[in-house]
Amino acid sequence: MSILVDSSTRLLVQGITGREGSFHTQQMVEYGTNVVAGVTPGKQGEQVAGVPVFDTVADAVAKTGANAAIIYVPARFAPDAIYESVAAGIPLVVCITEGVPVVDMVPVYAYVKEKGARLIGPNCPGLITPGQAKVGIMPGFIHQPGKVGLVSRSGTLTYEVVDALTKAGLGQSTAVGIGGDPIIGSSFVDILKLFQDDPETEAIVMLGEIGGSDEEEAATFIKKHVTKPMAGFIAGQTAPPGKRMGHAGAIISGGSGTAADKIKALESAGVGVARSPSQVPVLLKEAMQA
Amino acid sequence: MSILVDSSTRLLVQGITGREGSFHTQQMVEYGTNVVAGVTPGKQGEQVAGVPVFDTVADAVAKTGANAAIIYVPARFAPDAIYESVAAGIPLVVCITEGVPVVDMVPVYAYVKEKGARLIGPNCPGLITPGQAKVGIMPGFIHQPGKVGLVSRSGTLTYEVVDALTKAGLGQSTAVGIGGDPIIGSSFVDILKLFQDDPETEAIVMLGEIGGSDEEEAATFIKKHVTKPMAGFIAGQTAPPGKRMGHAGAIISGGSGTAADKIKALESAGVGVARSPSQVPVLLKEAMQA
Amino acid sequence: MDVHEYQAAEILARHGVPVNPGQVATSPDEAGAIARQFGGTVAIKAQVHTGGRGKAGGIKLAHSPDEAKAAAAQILGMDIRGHVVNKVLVVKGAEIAKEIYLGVVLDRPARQILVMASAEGGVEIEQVAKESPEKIIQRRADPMLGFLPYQAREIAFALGLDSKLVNGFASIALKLYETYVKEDATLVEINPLIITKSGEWLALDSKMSFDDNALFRHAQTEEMRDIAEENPTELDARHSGISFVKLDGDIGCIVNGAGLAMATMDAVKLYGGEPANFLDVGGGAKADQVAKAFTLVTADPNVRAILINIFGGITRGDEVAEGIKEAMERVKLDVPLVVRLSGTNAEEGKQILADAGISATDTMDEAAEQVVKQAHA
Amino acid sequence: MDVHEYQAAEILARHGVPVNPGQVATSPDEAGAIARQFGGTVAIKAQVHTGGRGKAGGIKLAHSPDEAKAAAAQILGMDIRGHVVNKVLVVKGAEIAKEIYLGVVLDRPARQILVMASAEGGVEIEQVAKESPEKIIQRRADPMLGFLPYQAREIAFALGLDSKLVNGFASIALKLYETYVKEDATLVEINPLIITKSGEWLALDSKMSFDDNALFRHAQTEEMRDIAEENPTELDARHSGISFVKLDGDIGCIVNGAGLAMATMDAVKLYGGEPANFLDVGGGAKADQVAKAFTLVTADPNVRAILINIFGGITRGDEVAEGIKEAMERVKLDVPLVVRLSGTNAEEGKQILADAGISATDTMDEAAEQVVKQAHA
Repeated sequence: MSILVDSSTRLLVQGITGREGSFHTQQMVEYGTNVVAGVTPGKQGEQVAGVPVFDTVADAVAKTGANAAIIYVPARFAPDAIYESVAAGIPLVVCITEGVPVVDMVPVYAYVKEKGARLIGPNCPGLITPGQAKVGIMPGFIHQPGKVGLVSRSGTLTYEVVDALTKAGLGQSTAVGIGGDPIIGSSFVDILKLFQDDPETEAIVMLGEIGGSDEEEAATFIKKHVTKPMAGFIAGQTAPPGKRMGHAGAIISGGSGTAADKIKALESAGVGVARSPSQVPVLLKEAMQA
Repeated sequence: MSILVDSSTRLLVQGITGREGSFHTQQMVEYGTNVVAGVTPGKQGEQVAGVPVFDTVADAVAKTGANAAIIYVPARFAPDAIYESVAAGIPLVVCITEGVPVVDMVPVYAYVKEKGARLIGPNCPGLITPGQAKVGIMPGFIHQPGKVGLVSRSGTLTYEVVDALTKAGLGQSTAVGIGGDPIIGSSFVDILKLFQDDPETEAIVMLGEIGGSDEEEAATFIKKHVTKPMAGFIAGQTAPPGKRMGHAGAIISGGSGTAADKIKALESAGVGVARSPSQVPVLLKEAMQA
Repeated sequence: MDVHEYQAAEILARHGVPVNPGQVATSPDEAGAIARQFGGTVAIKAQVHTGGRGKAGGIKLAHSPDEAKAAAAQILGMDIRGHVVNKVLVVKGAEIAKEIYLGVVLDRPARQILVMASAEGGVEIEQVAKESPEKIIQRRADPMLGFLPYQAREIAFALGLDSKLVNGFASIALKLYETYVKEDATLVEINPLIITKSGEWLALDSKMSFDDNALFRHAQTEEMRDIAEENPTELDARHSGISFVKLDGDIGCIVNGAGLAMATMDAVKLYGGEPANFLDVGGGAKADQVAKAFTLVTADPNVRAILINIFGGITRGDEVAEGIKEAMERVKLDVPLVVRLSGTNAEEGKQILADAGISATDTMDEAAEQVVKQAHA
Repeated sequence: MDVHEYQAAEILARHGVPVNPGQVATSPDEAGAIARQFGGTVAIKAQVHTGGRGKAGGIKLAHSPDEAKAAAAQILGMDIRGHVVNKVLVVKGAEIAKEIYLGVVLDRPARQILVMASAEGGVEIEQVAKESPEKIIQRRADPMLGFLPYQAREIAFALGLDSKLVNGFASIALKLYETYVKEDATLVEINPLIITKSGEWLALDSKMSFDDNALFRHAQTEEMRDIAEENPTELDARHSGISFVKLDGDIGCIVNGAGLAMATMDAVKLYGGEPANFLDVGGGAKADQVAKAFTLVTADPNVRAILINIFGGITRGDEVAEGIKEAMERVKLDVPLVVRLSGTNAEEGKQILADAGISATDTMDEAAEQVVKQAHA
């Protein structure tokens, strides 16, 4: 098993005819993801990587039964794309787009929640259930089916750790990049819940970074509810306060959101926090044997 | 029994120090309603008819346990007053105020619904459970405790019919004025549901008027769900199309919303529709004996 | 409150909707001059607060300034469904490739705002709704988020618009919704919204009504009020806080409460009469209000008898009776008056009226029956 | 993006918030002239994008034009936490009866916008938050409806404001929230918001930051950007789509991806070095980007070695290696370079680098260890 996506996922790609959208559709199809529809207004009737293109999400859903959407449209159109997919009844929406204004995300977040849908991202690499479905932009080949659930705010750092896990013989149930923005649809806690409840996930890796307090909230949740072995890493121990480190959400402000605080919180929840990404598999194996 | 209000109602009055608010607070207290608090920003510490005044609804609720609110503030402040009471957790809000812009009511209606609260009005006379609680501006003395539930879009027309019922020996369980605006918090259907489910309500009177299609929807509901004897009246058989008859919602537009259509709908649902208000008790008695 | 077509166009333009250039004329010469300035074909359109102008001959094409002048001369002063034409709008002719209907209204049952469109533009939407409802595409705006771009595109695609036209249409639909909400309208309608032969979107004719309850925050709209289009008695009534609607019958009605006022009209009809008006005096029914109501009702020369129907609630019957008595001293009535007084202190009130020589009944039915008899006596 | 106090005041005034009249001066003479024009006491305030101006001597009162001139002379050119003062704001003195803190920020855990206030105005809010959090009153705006009037009043009453001052405060709080949302701010703050001795509300000092991701729809804000306040390398980087932050160490870092870039800095530190910068080259890592990154990193004279850390995902390792090779031909490096290449086609990439005489490691740890050694060799 796995969480959120698997071989039953019927994926719809918003912005499928764009540069990013068409490239990654090709990649996802090659990985074996069941991409059933694409949407670009005005391009109905075209095909991308063999996937039929529709003008509207509602129409695409009606004709293909899509049950997940991934968004590659430019930032200024991303909120509308999220509304469109959620309104069309799609329960899982993954927004890859970087640079969505925060003020736009406030009502988007509330709307998605009210409708009972789930949003991953924005500004995220997506998620993958190795061997079943890649719904994102990560390099598929580094992943291996297995029992480790991974959740991360980052992109390439995730690949780094996935690669290390795979090389250490630790395959993944699902790897989820939740995104690096101040407001994201799913938090660490949201995904940890799913991993804790997924019978096939036996251990969990969590990769955090500076900014906000999602890691601290995760620590509180882990203390109470997570019984599976865990290991973690927090990026940005050397980041200065008040400076945005690439991700819109990676900033230490008013003295809060430091890596030290987050590491402390996770450790006090019993999670081993690696000093370097390469250490993560080592710590995880220790936790699994404990 | 009764619906919505009774002797356990702990009423809060918004706009209690205003002309309307203070007058009707006095009237409600005299009727025996348990008015526990009033709110007028900046008047905390004052008293109206022995009722303590607070600056905010949240504070008033915390200190008095109010579980219903009635609003007498001017139209431009009424939406904010509704939000304030609903946000403070009050489950029943009655808005007497006339003249609230419709565009403001669209999000108000959605908000109230989302929070699971109930709004009566705006532009309504309120509601009364005779002998227990008067939450509105109707003359209390014409009412008599009994078994007839009454629901109406109008004010004085309701009093006319209540008076006729009382004189005919038909007391009322609860009489609800839902209001004459195009968007009101509770429809005929909402109140009919409650009467149908109220064991102490044995018969129901419904007073409609031209405009909108609430009466038609009520007829559909009655056909399916109402088993109790009913009688009704529809005002505005002689009203011309395209003209607003006093109430903001009382207008026949584009050929729809006529009294004839509404009478036809109710009659096809088996509801006897009186030709004049005085006939209502007669028809109701007939229905009750059938 | 309604506004004229040219005013609706002004408001649309303010919200960024492309409208057909036009100017208002109040004389044939002026119309001719505007036509000369525009050059080519123009349309001369009667500006009145009613529909059906086309059928009534209130819209004419003119191919020269002289034709424009002649057309304006014909239209100005015309009576269309009881509305006298004081102004015409002269607009540039447009080369129409396609006509669309686009409107925003309140969907009362849903308690939401509805955007609707039809590829059958240029005809009355009620007719399309009746004959081929499937040709009307509609989307409800989210009560919190409003009308969203994807919804506007959904309408465009459902209309079968060419993909090159979709974004232009969506942009206009979003602006029309914004106009509705920002201006507190009860109706905004572009009919037809056209695509010209050169592929541009243009609002050729538009219609707007506004929420009277929201005019307090729209001084600019309030200034657009055309007094000439309003019934002077209704206007006068509004200024006194009285709801008044002129009708065609001969029995004047003075009632407290809108619902009861309608029911009273219905009772008059039931007993064989025809109401001359709807009138809700509002709460108090004090002498000033009653006197004003007498003035309003008797301004209509058709009125042959007056029915006052008051249900005393918070207002006491004795106060109401005193008010009627005093009002009758101020306004001399030369038609019979029937009063029905019920509710709080009705008996005391009836005694006061009896002492003043005014008879009063107990029930609405009695009163309606009596007033019809007296009117036709 | 940050703006100066005087610009924040301009924006507030545009949204209807009463601000203290002030003008900007870039010379002591100008400051003196403004002081003369205002008359009475003025404050001379350094305009720099950093806090702690008061403590650093960047704010002075002046009771005459001459004093103002002297104060400006002292402040202009001053270095406050690394920021050189090029402008001063001259504002009229205000008679303060009461000082309030009022701010709007994003409440990240709640995913909502938060309005907060404290009766302890004039001091840093972080300090109040730490020492007496109960003195901070806060209300979250509804994500759909926004910040509502009743919430603004709740804050006013909780601050213990006199009832006569409540509506004025509420109106300012609502406008401040509106400013945050309409201008896509990440922070708007008035500190202090004062009540003058004559009972008027006045924003005496204000601070604003904006969401870089939303600047595309705020040309007016973008124009307020003060290039003098920005690190020229960071600015240069941004124009090339590279995220760059200058740090104090001596090991230049070039990485793809923000999270990995931070982790790389951490690894450098772990092996005893100090990163000279944060740098995310973004997706491609083509020759142009790498060359640009070299230029950015070597602009810092402290840099003694460079670490390139690339995890090849969609981008293939061989492409990256070609990019590095080509970049090195274009930009001559006079510091040692350590490359770590992993992921897609890493082996092919390493071969290309080896052929070009550039050694590459397999792991981040190895690379970090090596680069620290080479820097300190």
